[in-house]
Amino acid sequence: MKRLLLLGLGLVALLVAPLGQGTYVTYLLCSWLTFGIAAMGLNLTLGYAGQISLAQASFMGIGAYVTALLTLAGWPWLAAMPLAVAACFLVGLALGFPALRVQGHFLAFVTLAFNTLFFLVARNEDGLTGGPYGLSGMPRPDFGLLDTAQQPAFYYFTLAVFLAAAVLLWGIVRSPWGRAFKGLRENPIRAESLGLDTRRITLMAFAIGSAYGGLAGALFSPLVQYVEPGSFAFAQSLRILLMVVVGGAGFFFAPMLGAAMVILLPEVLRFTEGYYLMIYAGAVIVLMVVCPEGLIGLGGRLRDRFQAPRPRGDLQEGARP
Amino acid sequence: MTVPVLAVRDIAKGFGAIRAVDGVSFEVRPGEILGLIGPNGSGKSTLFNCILGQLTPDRGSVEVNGRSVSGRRPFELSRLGVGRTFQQLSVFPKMSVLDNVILAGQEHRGSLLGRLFAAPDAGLTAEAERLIAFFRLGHLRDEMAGALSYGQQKLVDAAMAFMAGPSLVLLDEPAGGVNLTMLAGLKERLIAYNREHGTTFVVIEHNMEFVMSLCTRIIVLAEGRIIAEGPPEAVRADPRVIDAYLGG
Amino acid sequence: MKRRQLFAVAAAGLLLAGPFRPAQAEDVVKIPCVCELSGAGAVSGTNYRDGAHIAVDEINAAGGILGRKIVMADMDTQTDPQISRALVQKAIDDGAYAIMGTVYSGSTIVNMMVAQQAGVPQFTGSEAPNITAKGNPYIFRTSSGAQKGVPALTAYFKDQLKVGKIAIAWVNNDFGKGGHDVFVKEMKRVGIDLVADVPSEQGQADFSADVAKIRQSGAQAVFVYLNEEEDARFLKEAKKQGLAVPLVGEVTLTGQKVIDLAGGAAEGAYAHVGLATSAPVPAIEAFVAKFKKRYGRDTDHNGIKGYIGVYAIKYATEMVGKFDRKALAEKLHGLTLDASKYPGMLLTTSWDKTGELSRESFMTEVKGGKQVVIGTVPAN
Amino acid sequence: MAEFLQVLFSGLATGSIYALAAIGFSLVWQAAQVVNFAQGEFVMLPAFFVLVALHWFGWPLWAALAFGLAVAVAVLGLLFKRLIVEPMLPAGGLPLIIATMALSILLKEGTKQFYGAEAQPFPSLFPQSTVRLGGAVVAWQDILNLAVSLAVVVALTLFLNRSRIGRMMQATAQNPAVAEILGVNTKRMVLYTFLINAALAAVASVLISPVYLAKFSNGETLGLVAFIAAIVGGFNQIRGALAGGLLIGVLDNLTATYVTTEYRAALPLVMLIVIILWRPQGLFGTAEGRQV
Repeated sequence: MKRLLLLGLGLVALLVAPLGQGTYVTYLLCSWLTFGIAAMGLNLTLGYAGQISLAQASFMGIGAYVTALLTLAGWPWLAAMPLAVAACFLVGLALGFPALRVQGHFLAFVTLAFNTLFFLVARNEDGLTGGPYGLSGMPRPDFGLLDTAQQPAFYYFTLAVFLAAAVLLWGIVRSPWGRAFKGLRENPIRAESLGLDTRRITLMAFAIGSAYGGLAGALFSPLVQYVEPGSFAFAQSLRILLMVVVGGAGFFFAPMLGAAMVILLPEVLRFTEGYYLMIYAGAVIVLMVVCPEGLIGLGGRLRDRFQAPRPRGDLQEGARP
Repeated sequence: MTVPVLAVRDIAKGFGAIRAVDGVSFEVRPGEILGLIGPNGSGKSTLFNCILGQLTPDRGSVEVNGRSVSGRRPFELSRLGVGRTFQQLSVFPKMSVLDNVILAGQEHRGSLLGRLFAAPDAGLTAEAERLIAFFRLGHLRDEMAGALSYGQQKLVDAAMAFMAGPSLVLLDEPAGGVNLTMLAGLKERLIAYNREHGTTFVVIEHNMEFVMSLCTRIIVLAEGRIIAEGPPEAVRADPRVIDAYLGG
Repeated sequence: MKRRQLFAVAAAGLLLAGPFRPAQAEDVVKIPCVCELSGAGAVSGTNYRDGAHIAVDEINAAGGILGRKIVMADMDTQTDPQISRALVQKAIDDGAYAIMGTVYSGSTIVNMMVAQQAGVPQFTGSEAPNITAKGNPYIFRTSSGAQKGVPALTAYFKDQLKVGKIAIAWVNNDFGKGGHDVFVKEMKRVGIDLVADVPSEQGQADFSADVAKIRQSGAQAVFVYLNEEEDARFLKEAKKQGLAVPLVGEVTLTGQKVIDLAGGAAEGAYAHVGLATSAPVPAIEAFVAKFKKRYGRDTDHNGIKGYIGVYAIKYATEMVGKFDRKALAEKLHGLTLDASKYPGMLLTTSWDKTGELSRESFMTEVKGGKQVVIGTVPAN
Repeated sequence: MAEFLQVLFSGLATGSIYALAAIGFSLVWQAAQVVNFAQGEFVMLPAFFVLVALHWFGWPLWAALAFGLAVAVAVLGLLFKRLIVEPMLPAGGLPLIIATMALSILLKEGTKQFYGAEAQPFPSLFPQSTVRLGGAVVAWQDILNLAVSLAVVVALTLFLNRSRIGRMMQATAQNPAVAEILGVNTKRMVLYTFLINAALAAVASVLISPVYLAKFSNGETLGLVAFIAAIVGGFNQIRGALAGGLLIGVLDNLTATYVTTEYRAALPLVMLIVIILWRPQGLFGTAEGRQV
């Protein structure tokens, strides 16, 4: 009951957020929701399934380029978006194959290399992608009753997509798949011995996470109305990774919290001028040293500190002699 | 003549010049509790891994319920009705005991895509709770498995091995590191499960007391070969076995 | 618990983002500077802003524009096109009369659409050709686009150096690509054979392959279109490998920064400079000294761009006689501001119908470790 | 042919400096299972320590170089180990990756803020003259860079194989538990590894900056190249990292000259992917000792 109430309040906050705000704030909110979707996807791959990926920005890029090219060719957004998402799903599936062979740092570097290769292709194949100039002038979707050309309307459009994506993800992580993803993260060998086809579920973790990146890209394209290779370089993947880890990998709401931190914190720290990135990086290091589980983990830890621990003698029985 | 639950035929596996397993064959009948013992380096673990598909044997074959399982991946083996436990602690530490046990069953229900649309617990809560209660872990149902004591985690591991209703369960040193009180409980539960469901067990174990009182039949390995086979009392008295343990 | 955090974030977002709108004062005119104060473009953007602030302070000290003081807010795009777009929007929301910035072409191409929609004149420091090719009536350059600067060199290659075979080394980003595309077209037009076309990565350190390739191609001259430190690395490598053909650049190659970085390797390099801090013009020398005095460092040409941009707004507004954004933009199209009458322009400057700028420019050469002007190229 | 030799020599000189960074990378990986995403910045930074001593304190070059080395070892070795790696080792894996990534941003932005965003000239340690070798023009600087790098590698190998401390360090890297039982102070040995890494980075920095100029963003490509060199060569081997570094330096130049300049940056990446997937022990490595 309390949970539902809080969820309702959060929803109301999201609905009223752009009211009375300038377009800049509305833009930041749209950006937050868009990156929130990309981070949600990475949270599935990394947080739930334990597969590190440093290529989420390239999936945003694939989604954004596909959407841009199709909408510039006159397709409606609603037709372009599914194609963008499907493309990312398939490429994500392919990128999952290295994860079947290597883990951890090695996987991190394979995905990093993939991201940089994507950047090179996007920059060099100017016949398709516009090269370093990129593509611009994508129309914002018009749904007849709701024309999203103006900022508030576009915000509600973004919010609707965001909520749909969040509900869908909630459904996935609550289903037996969610348990399978966690099993893969916690103990893949044990999971395999219990009948879990770890190969397939690993590929699915990549494909679904990447599809979310593609969806974020499909929103990015009409939001910024400009796509260029630099927006999807490795640094952007790092930013999305920060959102997930700073929020707290493996917690459902962590990416939203993390995305808010990464996108809004620079605004808060703006007064420090050139120092803000330093302060930011320093804060991340301290957070990782103090609480590797991220902000949500930090919150949980603080809560535990103020609650007396329950004595649990029953957890000791049968302990190693 | 019934089909053996497990048939191991002429398995051999070498590492370089060492022949870890050198032509081992045996069969396990339904409902049996077979103990597999031998001194260190006798090839028990290698044989176990060959049966479970973790290692590819140099020659020989393994059949479960009359079907060859050579070259199968571990998850396929599980779906063919082979459960196992691990020597090392092998639970999912950041999941609740209930989720651990449900995960052990859910992959045997429906298709991959079907599971995406299935109920969150895949309809397995009641069954999992029964099994948790059977292993006397009911009060710990919602605890994180990683927070449990060593012995309790061993019980969770065992419960997981039984969740899918296997016809054969391979237990890899179930007594290792468990204290005496807990050990008696574990043995009693395993025997009870065997009686109730007729599930066949193959047990690798160092703890002689445990094996002798649990198993109905024992195979002794030394230097990669079977040197003795029979009921516990007979094996215990076999001079070759004593020789292998003391003289080795 | 988690939901509570979500809510807290949303609430915090609202609070943080709450509108801090100062009371609208009628006696000021807002000309915000949206530029790159951090990220890859920080050097250019900071100079642009600081140059603009010198002009603002001078104008305010002399009574402002039509009696109103200029208020210039600094907005940092972090060299991120998306953020620049949002900031231009923010500047417009805040009631900007005109906007200074951005310098990075990749940002300008995005945010100029916003200013265009709102009808706010924008003075960019970008030099990519496509910016004035979009038919945007509100965009104005503060220095010539690459498509103006590069053709000024064509005659030099054809008539002065009389080369038949030429090579280009360019940095493979939107800046370099802009120059490269114009150059390739120009060389084709005048029939000079492009024998080596060598792109390099931004921040590339090892130019040995690039120089070896050019040396092998038999080019009689090289057009070097790189950023400053890559210019320096290229010059060093060219000297090492003994590449003995004229190295000709656009704007940066003969700049003091490159000379310092390349050491003796810059000696003898040529460049066409639209707006050089070392131009033999007393007004520019005075500005450079002013900048050094105020900020304790040397400016590059971006400082001059910012400076004249603000003055252009002042002069054109005073010609219009009122604060009318549309009229200001219309006034600037086809306008020539003569430096003798309008000293803030430093050099006589004109804008055409597309917002493209032209003014006289210089051919320079590095001699004795200094940039020396060896010729003047008339406005084109 | 002259062109081939030209890019070959240049590639070797550049590659030798990549190798120094890659070796440090490998050592730290072996000793503490830490993949340092800030390795590039570790190579970028010491040049600035030297510049600070030169221009702010007005010290002579040799004193500035010693200062740079000392500060690098103290900050990038000791402090890095004590303040970041040590407290995070229990958490391991991902948080440590994130922390070193954040560290790379911190070092980059800090350098920019305190020394400036523009590239800085760096005094050359070697004569600027060149020599002709089979039609190629080779700078003495390149030859000496290569020589110094090789000398450092040889000295390091001798130290690790012949000296008592070196052997204790190797034992620690291979099996810390056993080393501990044998009475090796493993914590100290791990610390030594971090100090050596910092010193190698400082040497690489001083060798590379006269050519590449000192700039805050120099580490961005260097770090990646160092990692790729280490992987390609074989993560657990000094000679592997050396060979990997040289190979990348040469192949990069050959690709740019004969195949494609647009995609020159792609070759090392493709190599990385291929090696990780098909020969994870590296071209020159052996299968044991690698953990994934």
